[in-house]
Amino acid sequence: MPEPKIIGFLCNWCSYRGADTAGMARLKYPPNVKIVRVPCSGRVSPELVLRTFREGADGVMVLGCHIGDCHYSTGNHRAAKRMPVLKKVLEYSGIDPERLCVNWVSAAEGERFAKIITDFTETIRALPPLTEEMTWTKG
Amino acid sequence: MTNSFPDLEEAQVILITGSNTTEQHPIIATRLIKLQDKGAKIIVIDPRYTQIAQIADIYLRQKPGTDLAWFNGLMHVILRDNLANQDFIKERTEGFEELKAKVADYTPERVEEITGIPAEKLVEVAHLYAKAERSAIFYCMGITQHTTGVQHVWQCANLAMLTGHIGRPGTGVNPLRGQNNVQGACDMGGLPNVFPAYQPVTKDDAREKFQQAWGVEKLPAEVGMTIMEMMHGLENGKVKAMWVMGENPSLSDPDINHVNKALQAAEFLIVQDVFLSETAQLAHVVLPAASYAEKDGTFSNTERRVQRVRKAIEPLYGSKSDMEIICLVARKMGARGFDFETPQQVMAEINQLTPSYGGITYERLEELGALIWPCPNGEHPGTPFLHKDKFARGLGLFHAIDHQPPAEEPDEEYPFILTTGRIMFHYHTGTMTRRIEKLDREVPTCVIEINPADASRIGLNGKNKVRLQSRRGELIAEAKTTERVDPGVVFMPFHFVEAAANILTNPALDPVAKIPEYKVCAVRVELAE
Amino acid sequence: MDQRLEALLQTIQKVLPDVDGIIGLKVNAAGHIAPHLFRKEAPAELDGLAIWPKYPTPDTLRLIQKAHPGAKLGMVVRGCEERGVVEMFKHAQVDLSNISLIGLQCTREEAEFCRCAKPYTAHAKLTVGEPIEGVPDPVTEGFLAKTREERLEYWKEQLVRCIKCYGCRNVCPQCFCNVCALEDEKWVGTGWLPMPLPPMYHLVRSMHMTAKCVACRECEEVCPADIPMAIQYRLIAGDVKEMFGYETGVSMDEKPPQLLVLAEGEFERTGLPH
Amino acid sequence: MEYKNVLTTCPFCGTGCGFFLQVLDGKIVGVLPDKKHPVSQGSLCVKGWNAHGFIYHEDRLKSPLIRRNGKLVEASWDEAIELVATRLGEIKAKHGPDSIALLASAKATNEENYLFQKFGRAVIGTNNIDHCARL
Repeated sequence: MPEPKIIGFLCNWCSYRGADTAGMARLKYPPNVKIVRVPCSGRVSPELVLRTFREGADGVMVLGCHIGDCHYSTGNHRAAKRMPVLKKVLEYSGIDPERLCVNWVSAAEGERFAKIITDFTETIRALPPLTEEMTWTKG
Repeated sequence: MTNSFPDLEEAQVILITGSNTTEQHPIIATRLIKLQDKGAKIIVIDPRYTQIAQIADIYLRQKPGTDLAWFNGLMHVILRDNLANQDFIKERTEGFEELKAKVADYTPERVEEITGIPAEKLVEVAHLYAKAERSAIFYCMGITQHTTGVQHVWQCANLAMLTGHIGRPGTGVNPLRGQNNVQGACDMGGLPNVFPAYQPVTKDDAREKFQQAWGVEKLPAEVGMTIMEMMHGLENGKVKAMWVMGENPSLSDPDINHVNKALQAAEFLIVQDVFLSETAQLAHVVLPAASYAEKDGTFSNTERRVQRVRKAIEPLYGSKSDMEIICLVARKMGARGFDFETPQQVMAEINQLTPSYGGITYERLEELGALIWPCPNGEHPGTPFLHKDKFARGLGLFHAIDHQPPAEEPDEEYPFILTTGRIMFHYHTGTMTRRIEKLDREVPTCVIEINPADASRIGLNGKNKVRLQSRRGELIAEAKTTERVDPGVVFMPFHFVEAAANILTNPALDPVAKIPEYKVCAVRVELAE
Repeated sequence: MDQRLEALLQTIQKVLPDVDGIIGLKVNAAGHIAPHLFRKEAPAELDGLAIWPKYPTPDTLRLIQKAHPGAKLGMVVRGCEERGVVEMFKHAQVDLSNISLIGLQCTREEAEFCRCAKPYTAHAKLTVGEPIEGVPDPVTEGFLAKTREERLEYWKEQLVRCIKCYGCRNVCPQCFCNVCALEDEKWVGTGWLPMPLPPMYHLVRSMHMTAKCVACRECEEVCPADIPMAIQYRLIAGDVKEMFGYETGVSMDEKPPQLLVLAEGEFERTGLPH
Repeated sequence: MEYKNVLTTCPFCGTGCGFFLQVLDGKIVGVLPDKKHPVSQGSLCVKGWNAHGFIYHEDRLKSPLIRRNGKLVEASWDEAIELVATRLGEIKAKHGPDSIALLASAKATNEENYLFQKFGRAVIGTNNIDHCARL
């Protein structure tokens, strides 16, 4: 089985720094996640998540500041409002909603970051590659 | 079409060949596809793995230009396995023994060699088609645009007659006509050999009838020129003037370098169109025509269903309907019989002179919505399917036909087969659809389809421009790699002037129908950069 | 004449003198039906008044109001059409201050055709026909019984037939954006059939129908391939109700769920980790 | 204020789908499928849905054009019709009817095609009439 491809959209102010913290503490976590730094988790549109799947990602992560800690005060509310609906859209389309991980990591939470990454990588590893599922049955 | 949509809902097996139905006749395609939900089986035989091929229950891919052989192969199997409808053959047909002798040589194995269709698949299709109670054939220009085009149509008829799949609901031989009113233009005598309703110009009584009705002393008795002959006529000086009503031969005809030379040689070229088409740009006089939304009239669809076109708005920008323009010119030339004010009045004259349209009046269309010809009189309900108890000629005639190669085959110099066609988002030469933003954005320019194996062989990796050359000319276009076409085959649409497929195509014609061989010509494909 | 049609005609005749026109459906001699603006200048046109099949008339209102913002209009609405104009009103697409809604209650047969949960109007002051209860939606229920894998398979079988006519988008009264994400190549590829998987067109459209779809099912009706996309819209509408307490078309005053800010208690209902 | 729907037949392929042109105050504003249509049954393809999209295009021909000194220039209808009639008459007289050819149209109506072939046969006196049925 090929290694799963995971794209993580990390907000600049909390999650991305949380990743740094994890790195500085030399915490071990799987290397599958390719990180894309975004200004805010609210910046990540459902279309962008879907496009990421289309481009071949097996899993997509959207990590932001904890609710209440957003650098822009309510930027992450936007993620908290849209992403759960997107998970439902995936579910009703027959795409495992577990392929989309939405979570919150502060700059100090290196361990939490490592755990989220590790758990999500395991979750995705247990699923078949998405590109395999995304082929027409007919023909 | 021998049949019409409502009765075709009863088909159990649908054999589609030479038709990219979902892209060319999308609404027919979806109607057929939905029949799968009722248990119908769809078979597609096509050199391209199109959407409908993907949806089909069985898909067979033949090499372009080998259709006569697989038809013979199907009939070979049907006879070999005693699946023919002997009663139908006895009662309704003639020429069976010749056919039987001919197809005896076409074993599935031999057909596989010629066409590339696996022998066992051919057998499966033969059984499926023949054993069903109601099987219908659909075809389009994928089998007619060949030098053997007419013979392909005969083969469809052979197959249908051999199994008795004709003259009943849910069966028949159903050509899908490409343009919105190509059926009507033929019905109305827009052909060099016939008056309306296919009454031959060579027949004295037909001519006398029209002479009398039109109040002219003598109508010409010789068959006129086809498009291709007109083009040759322009070049050699036999034809001096040409009047083009809403067509664009500059892009739609084969070998257009040659066509454009011919059009430029015209002493007087009149073009009437909605836009300044490629052909109009060569004209001496351009007449602005009203669009379909600005006039009344009727179109006849592929089922022979005559339906109303209704004027939604007055002609825009000072344009005039084609009807008004023709009448103005005719009257200016001193002709009588062109004093029409409405298309309804023209239809009344058509009713008198066109037996199949005899009962298709505006009053009835208003009330019934549509009528399917033949509809000879005001009480006739129309004819949803043809050949019920007998064929037009009496007995159906089998044609025994051998496989023949296309006029131009790939060789060392031109190693690829080019096959041309249409795409979903554009219509004919794109005069209208390329000006519709929502269609243009889908496919703004010509994209050639090439198999990945060929693409890497010519070094297309990452690049996308190719140069196509044939014996007639060359062009550069974007390419897309896809398994949709076999290695050795490239496909391109003909809608686009900037990469006009018909620069390349072979003007070789079917000897009977004079249809050019758009579906097969030999080309060279190279990297353009 | 059908009793309901007769009653509708009488109501329209009552309203017509006080308005500039009434949006309803009109039938021609051969039985073809389309939306129409009935006006007092042409009373004979009411001979062609029709009620079925329904059409996306909320969009007709939008078109007419765009050209005639001040016009005083009447409009025949079924339950779904009423919900439609209410939603459009909230998105500033129509102005309801000058509109007299004439509610037309659906019959059981019509409701079953639409698998409709609310085949009745709630706002129209004038109504015609007896309101009936909603009917079950066996298609959606059947879908819900499927496993994840079966759902994927189901949509593949359905969506391979999609011919990208944009009919579901075009016919939808709630699709009024000036710039449509479905026509943005960043999200939905162009020019190829069948559209490649994942089905971006349909995924994006499902997402965009959130808190907008009023379950009129026009999208399914115009679909040449009979793809039952309303299954998804309907299920998502249920989730939105649960998570954000919002139901389309119910109340004129209730704002659509704020996209930007979580309201009190919402975060807990999204099911997201804390 | 006038809003109506005019039922017509799609001009973009031989299927013959039915749709309504939505006309608001004398201007076409959209297409609606005809749910009772025997062929299209309330559906359309992408071309049908956009069949109104070219009608008001700025490229529409706005006047007859006549070639003068090698260039197409605007002319009146009277001039254009006069020129067509005169030149066709001259060419017929000088070179005979079969020196004139007519291309009818698979996009035009039955009535127009009927009149066009009638014109060719009865007025010009030639059977040189064809159209792109095969293309």
